[in-house]
Amino acid sequence: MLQYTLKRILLAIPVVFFISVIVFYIIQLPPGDYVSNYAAEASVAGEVFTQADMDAMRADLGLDRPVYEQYFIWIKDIVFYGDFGFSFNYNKPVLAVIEQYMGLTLTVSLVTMAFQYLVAIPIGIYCAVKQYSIGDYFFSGLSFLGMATPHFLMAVILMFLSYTWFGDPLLGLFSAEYVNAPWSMDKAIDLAKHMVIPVIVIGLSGTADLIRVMRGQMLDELNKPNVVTARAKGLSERKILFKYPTRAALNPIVSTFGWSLTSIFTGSTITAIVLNLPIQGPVMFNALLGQDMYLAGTWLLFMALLTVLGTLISDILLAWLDPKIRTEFRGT
Amino acid sequence: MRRFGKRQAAAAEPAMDKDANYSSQWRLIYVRFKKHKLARISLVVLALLYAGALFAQFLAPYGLENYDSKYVNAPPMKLRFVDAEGKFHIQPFVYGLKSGRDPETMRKVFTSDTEKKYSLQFFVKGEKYKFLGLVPSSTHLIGVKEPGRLFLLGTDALGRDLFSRILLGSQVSLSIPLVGVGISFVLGLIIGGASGYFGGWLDAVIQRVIEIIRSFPTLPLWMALSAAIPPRIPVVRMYFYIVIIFAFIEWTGLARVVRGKFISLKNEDYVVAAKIAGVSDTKIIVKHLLPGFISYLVVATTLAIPGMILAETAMSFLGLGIRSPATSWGVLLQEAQKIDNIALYPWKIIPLGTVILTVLTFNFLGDGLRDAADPYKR
Amino acid sequence: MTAETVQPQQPLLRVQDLKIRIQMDNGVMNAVDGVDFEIRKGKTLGLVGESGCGKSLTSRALIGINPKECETSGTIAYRSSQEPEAKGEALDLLALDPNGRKIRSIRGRKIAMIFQEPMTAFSPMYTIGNQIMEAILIHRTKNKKEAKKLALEMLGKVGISDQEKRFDQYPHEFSGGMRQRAMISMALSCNPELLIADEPTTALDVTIQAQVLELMKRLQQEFGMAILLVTHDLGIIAEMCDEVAVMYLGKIVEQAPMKEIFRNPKHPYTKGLLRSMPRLGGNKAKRLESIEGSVPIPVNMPPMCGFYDRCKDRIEGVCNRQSVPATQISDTHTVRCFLYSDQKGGQ
Amino acid sequence: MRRQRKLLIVLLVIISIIAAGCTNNSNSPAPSDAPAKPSNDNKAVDVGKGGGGSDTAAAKEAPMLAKLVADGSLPPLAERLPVQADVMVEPVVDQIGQYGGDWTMAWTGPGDKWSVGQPTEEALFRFNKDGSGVEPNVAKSYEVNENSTEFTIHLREGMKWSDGEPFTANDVLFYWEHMLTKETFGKAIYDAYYSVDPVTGDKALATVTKVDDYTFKVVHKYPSVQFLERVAIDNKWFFAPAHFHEKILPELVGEDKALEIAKQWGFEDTTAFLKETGYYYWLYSQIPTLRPWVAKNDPNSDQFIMERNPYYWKTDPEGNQLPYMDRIVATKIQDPSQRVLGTLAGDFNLSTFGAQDFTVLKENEKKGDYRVIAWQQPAWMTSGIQLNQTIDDPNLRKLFQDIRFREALSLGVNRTEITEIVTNGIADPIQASVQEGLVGYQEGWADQWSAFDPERANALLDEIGLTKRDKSNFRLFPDGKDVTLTIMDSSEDSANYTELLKKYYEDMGIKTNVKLVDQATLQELKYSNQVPVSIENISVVNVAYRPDALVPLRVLTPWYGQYGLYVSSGGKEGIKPEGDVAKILEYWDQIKAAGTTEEINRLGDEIVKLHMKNQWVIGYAGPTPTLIAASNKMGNVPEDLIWADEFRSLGAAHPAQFYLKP
Repeated sequence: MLQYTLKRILLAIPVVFFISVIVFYIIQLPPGDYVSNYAAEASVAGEVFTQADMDAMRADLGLDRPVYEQYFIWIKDIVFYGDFGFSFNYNKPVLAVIEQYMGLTLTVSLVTMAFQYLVAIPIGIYCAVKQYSIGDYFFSGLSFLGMATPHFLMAVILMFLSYTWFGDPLLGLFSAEYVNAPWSMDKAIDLAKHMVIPVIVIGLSGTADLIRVMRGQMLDELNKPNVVTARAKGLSERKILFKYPTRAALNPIVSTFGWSLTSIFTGSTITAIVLNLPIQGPVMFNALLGQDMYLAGTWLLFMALLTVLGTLISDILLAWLDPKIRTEFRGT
Repeated sequence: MRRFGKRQAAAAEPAMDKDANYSSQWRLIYVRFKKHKLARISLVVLALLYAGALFAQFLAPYGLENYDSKYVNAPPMKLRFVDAEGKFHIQPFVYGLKSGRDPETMRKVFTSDTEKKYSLQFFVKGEKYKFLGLVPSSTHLIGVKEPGRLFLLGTDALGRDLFSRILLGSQVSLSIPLVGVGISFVLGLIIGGASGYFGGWLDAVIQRVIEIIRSFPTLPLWMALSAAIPPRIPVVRMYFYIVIIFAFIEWTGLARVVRGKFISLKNEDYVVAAKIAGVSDTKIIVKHLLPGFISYLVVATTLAIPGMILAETAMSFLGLGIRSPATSWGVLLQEAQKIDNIALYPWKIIPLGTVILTVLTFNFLGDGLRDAADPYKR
Repeated sequence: MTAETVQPQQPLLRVQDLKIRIQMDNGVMNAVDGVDFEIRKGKTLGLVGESGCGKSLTSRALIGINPKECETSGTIAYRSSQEPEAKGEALDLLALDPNGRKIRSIRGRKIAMIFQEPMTAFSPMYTIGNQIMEAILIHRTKNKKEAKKLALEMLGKVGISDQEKRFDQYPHEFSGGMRQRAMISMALSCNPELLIADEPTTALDVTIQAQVLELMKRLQQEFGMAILLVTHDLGIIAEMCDEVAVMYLGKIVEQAPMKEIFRNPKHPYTKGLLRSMPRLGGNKAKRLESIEGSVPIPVNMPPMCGFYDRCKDRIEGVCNRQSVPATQISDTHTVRCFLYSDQKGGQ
Repeated sequence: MRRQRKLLIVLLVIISIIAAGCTNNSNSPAPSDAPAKPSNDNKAVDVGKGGGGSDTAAAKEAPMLAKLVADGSLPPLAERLPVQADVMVEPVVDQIGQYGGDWTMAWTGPGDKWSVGQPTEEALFRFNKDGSGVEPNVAKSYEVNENSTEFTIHLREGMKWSDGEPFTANDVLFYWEHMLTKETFGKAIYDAYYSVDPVTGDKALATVTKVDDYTFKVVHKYPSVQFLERVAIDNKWFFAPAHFHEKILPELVGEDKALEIAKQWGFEDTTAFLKETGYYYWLYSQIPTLRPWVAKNDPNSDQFIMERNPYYWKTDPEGNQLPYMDRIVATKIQDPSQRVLGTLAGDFNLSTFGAQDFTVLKENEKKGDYRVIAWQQPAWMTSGIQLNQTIDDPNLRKLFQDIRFREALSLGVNRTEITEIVTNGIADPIQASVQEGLVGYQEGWADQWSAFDPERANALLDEIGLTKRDKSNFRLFPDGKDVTLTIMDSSEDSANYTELLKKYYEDMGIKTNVKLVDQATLQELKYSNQVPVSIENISVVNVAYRPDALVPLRVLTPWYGQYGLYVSSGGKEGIKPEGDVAKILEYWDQIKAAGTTEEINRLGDEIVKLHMKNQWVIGYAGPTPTLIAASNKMGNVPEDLIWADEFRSLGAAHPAQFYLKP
């Protein structure tokens, strides 16, 4: 197992390198760069920006060099100094920007994720055990509805309903008076209140998927002879349910957990834009739009790394969870 | 004399013993599927939706460029049978619209003009179009006589009939996800299968490729694409591009599942036996391995279709993809999501209903297929 | 052991008028339609029949593990010779809550079951040891160490060597025969009074089949348990059983001691079955016969003999007009056929 | 000097403590007024609507500052304000306000710097209410000699930076010598500081000299009649806190040290650092300013906070130190609809909107407890097009330069429909033109080619020679090539408009594409002369103040394309202007050297007339107002101003005197 893990990590290195090249290439793809973007914004605001100004700015930022040179400088700094570059937009080192949004991003993602798993797995089991019951139809219908509504629209509608019903659209993650306030009970409650819409919007769709998979897997497993065997042994239905079908049905769900690692950070971007959540997704989206290339690049690279890592975790989980694959390693 | 017919018997057979009948798996699936009421209804709804898309130009009273500043943001009209004087009419009719503006808020206000009645008519001559893209025609299924207008679901900010736009938009929104899913299904099956079945270096390479593709950031790719695509590209082709890209990323998930299943199934005795018996690899895969997890694939692919419909709406939200006057449901939803539309002209959210309906029916269909394909179903 | 002497005539299990009905879209299927039989302590009853005749459903109904779609009626009187049930009246297993504590204390403990597919009957997720221990932990001891000891012992008894290593292996690491041995050890781990073996050897090849049957016989003697052997294979019946019940389309068409069945079959179906069975030393020139046609599905069946369509000796106007009553041919031999019935002229 | 100050502070603290002990009211700032000159508004007693406390004198300064004074961490008000005679009295719009409260607004982050920058801006000279001229602001007064070459500017004695350091002529000189002329913050020396020889066209940089601590002099070589107006536009803040910048400028502290400081601030290099600190200084809490509110936290936070400047140098007519409101709280938003929703919900108490949000704002006015105020814009239009006169394609260029083509495009569009759909019926269906009341207004211009006459439009197109048609019935050039108009746009918001345009143009047989690109790309495309048709607006108060939109001076405005590059590169690049465009440039040269305001206005009028004649910019809908949604609690918000960048947009309302009713 250890050897396998090590081998996989070694294999991942060229992948990450390759991805970093592609990432950098992609960022460069759209015409224009940060400077032209900056100039455009400035001129909208009524400032005057001349070609000379732009050239000077490019030279300062090193954007006048060939792309490959920019890439190598970037990579060199990452590898040797752990320096991921500088965000033009924030006037801060890239890492500082990422750090600024990390806390709330994790909060939002983990809460919605926990919501998804905690809600979806029991419901999936329930729907499979009580297949075609009213409950099955109800939950399936609800989860489908959540999945079928585009996030951005659902977010806007919920926001508007919240406004018409409660007079507060619950924008952002905190009410204005708590944004810069130190943590307190009231602030936490305020956060919880503001989490309702994101959790519903982001959580519901993910839940739908999970319920589907869980239900399908459970149905497969419930009909397997080992359930009958267990029953013949005198096990209680509850124990059978959790020990045999549930355990087996969780396999694909647990093993795909690694895949959702990146979606922790990017999955909710569109919703976050609509709901004005101060989390990573929108920041990165703007970095991409504004050609804040080191920020965008680092972010993408980070995501790529997470994907690779997630795949690795998934594979290890898969191997670890499935005795067949696990013993294959033991055997060789 | 009443006899127990063989046809009925076929339906009941699997309920008895598992080893009963193996020869007609697909027939069994068909029979079981027929029993799934929701799936059957979904299939009918989907058939209607697709028929609607196919004949959209004929069914829609107006075209996509039927702007009218007089009827901007008009609410849905009521089809009436009883007029203002209480008289009943066999033929449904609509009243003419009088429009004005609220002097305070500048909001367009519409009132029914009970003086003017326009009966709903069938096979009305209207805007020219090409039936099924081939036959030029100007007949529309329903309509009212000029200068009357028929806005069953209201109008948008440019005074276009929303009902017509939904119908015409379905052509894009319904057709192309099929292509995307088809591509990803085939790719995922072939590549994932090969990876899992043959293993070794091929597996290693494919896994790496999948990893790279999965790590590929979609958002900037879309953005780069939209910047790189020339302006006068036919909208549908543009959408095709994006769907292909989408499928290109989507297949990897499927491939991984297929691979995993292959790995765990390929050492099953019956597979090994077949191998030793000299059965070709393709045949082993098709005959022995695929049936082992077909239900999962069916669920995954039917779930992927609505996923793509939704992806299209998300792209429209980000300002990528189809652009008005060409219309897709994504375009309509993107227009609807502006806060003033939700606050002032809520009927613009109606396309959401069709999106939900389609996604739901696809899901129910997939569900029915899954249950039908399940070899252990009692 | 003492119970036998006290009440020699009381069977361990008496099944009366067992009916299993399944609601189908196109009607009600009488999968099991009024089955009666008895299993006596320490003896082996063979339940033989074609696929789909309801023998598996019947066997599973005994411990109430059929899916809930199966409406079951009748009585299954269970008279245990072991504590705590020994003293009381016979227990109607069918009357018990199928998920209740009572029936669960009987399942696995008093009545154990082994299945046809040893591969899928074990969960691939857990080690063999874990799954064997499970029953022991429920019924015999709460002590894991002790349970493991018992399980290892059991594995040894079914002829699995290197038990310690095998104990921690997963089902997929076992061969088919091994798995069935493990399955048997699992079933016998709680020393049951009755072992239901549902096609225990069908999935195995012939030599292993013989080994497994041998094992079962040996263990039967060792533990003194009764066996309900469900099979379609008359060869196994001949080897294992004391008594035989032939099932066809949800009904027992003939029931008799094993030798009687083989020597003196009455029902046309039984005869057909026997003719289709290869025999050592039989006439090689003579082709094996088969029964024409296939088993119909008992959905919305009118009252008639289920074998009517396939029967060579059918009596038009009799066999297809009414349901067939059982006819007692001798003390131990019953058959359900108008050929032997007094009522045939009744119509 | 420093020791003396310290002593003084200690003394003051002691006095205030004693005073506090004497009065019952512990937070009474009364003693802070006590040592002040007795002449300082004794009439303040009648500040009826003031803090409402028992102590009327408390109304002179905000309670939050009074508290600081009371506990000694802040000098008393009189020491913070300039000397009595030099305090600037800001008239209030409606009534004397009350202290306290936050101005809550939405912004999109530091990129949106101007939305907090303009309302808090304090210029040396600012435009008066109707925009007809400038008035002293940071400056107390000025004198100018007869031929407009020498400007003597007086500052306010005792005026202080927000950190309490005195503001003097040194700060102006420092800015001039070390920052502006050295171009430390990345801007070239502004045009305002150059004077032009009317004969030779020679350009000369002004000299700036200090007269005394509160007076400095700007001397031009040639007359510069509009110097003050130009400064009010080009270089609003002609000063910088010397005591702060001394510590960070590389030329004073050394390159290495400067870089080190930049890194401390989180910057990668000194260039970006100096630009941000020298130009966008109001975003940084470390930098002292003269503004009513100063930054308190990191502008990248989810909520950017500016807090009152305790040393602000303006009072209301009753002597209460401004600003009334304690803080500006700018919440970061990511989508424009959040501004609308937030306003409806009362989260934001004063925000600005485009006319497109009129109906939704107006409908919820009561529920949201706010009012919608409309300020006119000096724009030529809301929806129109600009045809690039120098586009690369020779066929197109010829076409665009043909006045008949422009007339055809103007006649072929139904303006009533455009105004109804695009501007919700708010705008008038008129031609792009200067509004009545602004410099350059031309009678009848608004109606030029404004009727919807597709017949005449088609006739004109035929007359030009676009008679050939392709398979889809689109017009072709005589040489058989496609006539395709490509409209470049960077905003999703105008999708409806461009969609309609496409329809009208294609109805005339002119194939039209709409290409949506992001802002950055559009900017790039402008520089590379690849924007054939743009829908950019033109908004000019007075061509003489800010000529770029109407006079091709640089690459900026789409209609003149590469002509601008020609001028800005001194003829090295771009395309030489000819005909009327060349004439415009001539007029502009004359304006720069003009000796009187009348002369300048006359020449400006000539430039506008050429625009009217040529209609390079075609408008389909008249201008719409900018909307201000102000909470009903927000007082003193003027209702009749002009929304123009030149007048600093919302800044023209003097937000320091906005106040919140309790």
